[in-house]
Amino acid sequence: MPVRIDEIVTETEDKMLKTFKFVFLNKEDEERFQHKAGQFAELSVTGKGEVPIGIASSPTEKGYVKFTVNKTGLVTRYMHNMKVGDIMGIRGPLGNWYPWETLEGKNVVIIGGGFAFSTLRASIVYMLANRDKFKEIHVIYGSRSPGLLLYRDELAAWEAAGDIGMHITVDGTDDPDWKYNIGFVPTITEKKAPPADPDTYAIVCGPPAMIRFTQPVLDNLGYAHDNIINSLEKRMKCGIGICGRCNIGDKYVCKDGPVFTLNALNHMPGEK
Amino acid sequence: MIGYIDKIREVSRKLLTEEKVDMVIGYRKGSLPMMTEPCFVKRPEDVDTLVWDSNCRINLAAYLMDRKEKIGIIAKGCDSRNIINHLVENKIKREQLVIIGAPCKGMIDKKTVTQQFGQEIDEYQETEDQITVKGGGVEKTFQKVDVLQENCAICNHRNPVEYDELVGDLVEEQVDVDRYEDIRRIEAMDIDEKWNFFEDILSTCIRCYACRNACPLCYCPTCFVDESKPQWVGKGNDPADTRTFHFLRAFHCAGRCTDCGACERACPMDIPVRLFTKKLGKDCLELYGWEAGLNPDQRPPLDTFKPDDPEVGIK
Amino acid sequence: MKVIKIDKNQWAEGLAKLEGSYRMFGPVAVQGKFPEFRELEKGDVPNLDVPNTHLSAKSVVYPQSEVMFEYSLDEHIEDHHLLREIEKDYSPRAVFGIRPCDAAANLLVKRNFDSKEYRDPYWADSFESCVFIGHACENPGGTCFCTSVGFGPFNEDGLDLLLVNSGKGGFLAKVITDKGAVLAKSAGWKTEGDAASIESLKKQAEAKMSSKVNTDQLSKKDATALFDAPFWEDIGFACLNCGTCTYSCPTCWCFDIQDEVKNKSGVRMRNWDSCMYPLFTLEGSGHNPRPQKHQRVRQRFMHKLKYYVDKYQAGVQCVGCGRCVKLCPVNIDIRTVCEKMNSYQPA
Amino acid sequence: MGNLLEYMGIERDRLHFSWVSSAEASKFITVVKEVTASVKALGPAKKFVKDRRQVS
Repeated sequence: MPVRIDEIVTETEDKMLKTFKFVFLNKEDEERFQHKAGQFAELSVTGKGEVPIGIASSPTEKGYVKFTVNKTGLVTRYMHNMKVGDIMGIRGPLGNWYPWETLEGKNVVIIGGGFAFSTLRASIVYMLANRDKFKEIHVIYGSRSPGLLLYRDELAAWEAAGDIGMHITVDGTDDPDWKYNIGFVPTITEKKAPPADPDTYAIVCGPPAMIRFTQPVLDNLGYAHDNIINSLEKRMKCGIGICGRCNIGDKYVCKDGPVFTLNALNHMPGEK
Repeated sequence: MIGYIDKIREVSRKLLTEEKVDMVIGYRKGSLPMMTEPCFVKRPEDVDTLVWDSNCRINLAAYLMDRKEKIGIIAKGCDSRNIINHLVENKIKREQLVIIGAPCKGMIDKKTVTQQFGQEIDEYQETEDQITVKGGGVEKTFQKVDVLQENCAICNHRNPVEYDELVGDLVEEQVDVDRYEDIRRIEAMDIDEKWNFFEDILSTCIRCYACRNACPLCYCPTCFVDESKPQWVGKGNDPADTRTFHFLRAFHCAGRCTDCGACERACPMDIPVRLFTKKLGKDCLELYGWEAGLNPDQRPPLDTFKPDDPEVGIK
Repeated sequence: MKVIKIDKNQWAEGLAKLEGSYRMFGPVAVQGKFPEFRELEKGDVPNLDVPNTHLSAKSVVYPQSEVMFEYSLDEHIEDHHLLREIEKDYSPRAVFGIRPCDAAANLLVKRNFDSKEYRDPYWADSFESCVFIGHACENPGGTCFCTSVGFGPFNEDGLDLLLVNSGKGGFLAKVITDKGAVLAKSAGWKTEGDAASIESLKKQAEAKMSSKVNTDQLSKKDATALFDAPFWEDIGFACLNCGTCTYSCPTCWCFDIQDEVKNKSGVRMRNWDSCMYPLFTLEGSGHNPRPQKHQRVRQRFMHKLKYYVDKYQAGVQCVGCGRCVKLCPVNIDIRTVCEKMNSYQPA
Repeated sequence: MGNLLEYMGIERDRLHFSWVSSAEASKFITVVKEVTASVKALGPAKKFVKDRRQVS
């Protein structure tokens, strides 16, 4: 599906992350692109290739899609030099999504770190647009420093609106005006996460170290492994489960994932 | 050479029992006739799985890269030269190694034997100088010297260059071998003949990179063919890309290649890829008097500068 | 099912007749090179004397490099930077002399490329354009183990016609599908043959199979327990990650997607890839879930002998052609590994 | 490198090596003239040229 770059926002002070807002060239494509928060898509740059990126906009935001892209490989590096008005492609939506059918009517705590926050942003915007369908919502989001937080304006707005519990944190800062938490995500989770309950679900998405250390915290709090939802990352090419590289056991992360409950992951070979 | 195995097992058992090494790298019996499988042995009671015959072709130096354990390793001439390469290139430390030297009279080329036998081989036996194969009700005996791997037939470093133990008496080195007859034949061709010659031998290449992966020299964390920023070479099977790959791979082995034959052995399409590396071996010998893997204390010619280096083609 | 007798002359005449209406594929043996499976040039006849091609016949349906899209980067052209579909030739193909193992492999691969959820147009269109004229194996090789994995030297899965040598350059042909019948008709092959003699030759051939592997317990094993089994380091040690097994395998389907540009025009293509290579799973962050070679070896065997078994409940992803066994430079043998997996009891 | 290229069938004169110091302007000119002249004499390269791949 061909798209035009409509807006580019540099998100972080190290300029490694930019959010691209795309509009579809064809109206039919826009209607066909029906995604749910948690899914991803392949962004295509002719001459360079494709790259799988989580969709940062919520299905409730109409008329465009947003992706936050970290400058790493061949395609993303090129994208960082593209301009508003340039033409590229999107293939998707791909993969599964956070289990919204299950989450409705429940408490949700979102635990995110670093630049893995994009599909979580989609989720938050989606939940806010359907606020009455959910009970308590908490967001614990951390990065290394204030300048590396994504979507800072929106974070502030959500905090101000007050209908969700925002717990923003940084690993450390020398900014005297920093008014939020200081500490690693697992520590803040320990302090701020709501108590475990069959009706409380945690969505965890972030760098491997954060996930590794958050896990025991959630265990201590008593979260059942069916109530912990992870989103995984792999090298991907096809995005539809046929090129063979992103498997864990007999599951393909691109098609059967990227979202898995911890319980499901426990029953898969340890190749994350 | 046939009697090495008792000594190999004895030395290995001793090294493991006395905990001088954590593992011994050697060969075990293969599932097919005329094949062995490189393996490691960690317990003294397992040393009897080790075998030795004229099918121990694989260069065991390929299994040393970046290992942290203390290792006993069986080394023919070529293996020992590649071990020295690793030492020179800091891929392993000498203190980690106990080199169990195996003077070598050359390994048998399975492909040649199969071809000349013309049947599937079901059974294999060997004596000091002969091998006998059976299959399809037929039996045939070959003189080993007639069916050696080509690189073994022209080998001039059969004895391990460096060793701590020796499992047999040193063998006589071949002195009068003409190592570069085939290379000279190509050098004598005219420019288009050369081009077409390589076009033909590379035409069956499937770009599987088996030659690179099997090579004990190829240990770069990211090979140039896998780089994407920039991308040096296309990944399809276009002849221009294929040739670029072979050309550059060979060049990366210049002054390092010991002509162990790992690349050709691994090639599923039987492409004589050594024709590239041998040319560079010949040039290194002629220009710098250099043969790779003979001295752990000497830097290779392509990473040193000497004022009297020949300035070939530099204007 | 009908059996037709084709004598040497009818065979040659038939091939000549078919040349007009089919793209012809078959084994080709060039002196000094390995027999390969490829499209025949005009006037070439498929060489049915070769035991089996060196690499599998999968390239007929699934070429090693295949262009999927093209595009222009020239901003003066209206659809610049947009992918264009490419016209492909999916006119009927007659694939002669494919061995039963390679034909059966196509059906295994089909589960991946042509499922209820997704239909890969390149693979599926090309598969559907083929008429597979198989060639039964009278003398299976020592590394062949097709009978152990649910197939056999006279197996008919994935074939439209099965040729059996009947001596003097002639064949008995068993018509398996309508597609096969149509091809036989247009070749002018119609003399009725003796079905019973095929059966007896089949029994003889099966009796010659010397290699047997057990796969019966694989589906009952726990995948994570097998994954964590202690033997993988030992199995994977010798591996050079050369990838020969995956490239020669008729059932290995993994691919990579690449863009290539020359001047202002470019293509997006896919190429065979191999789980033996570290780059196969290396992520953008630098993290690699399978950095060690024994992990990659484990992946290959677990995929073929466990994950596939669990996913499709239709046996192992191996047709027993024995190519990987024969070609592996360090003699890693899928039969040995399979036995180990099949008999593994976690401590 | 030149040796190996020639060995593969690439014309020797397509690859030149020279040491030119930043102070040696006139040598630079001579070398460039030499290179362009010898490459022009060879004509366009026909080897190592990638054709648009065939579509299968």
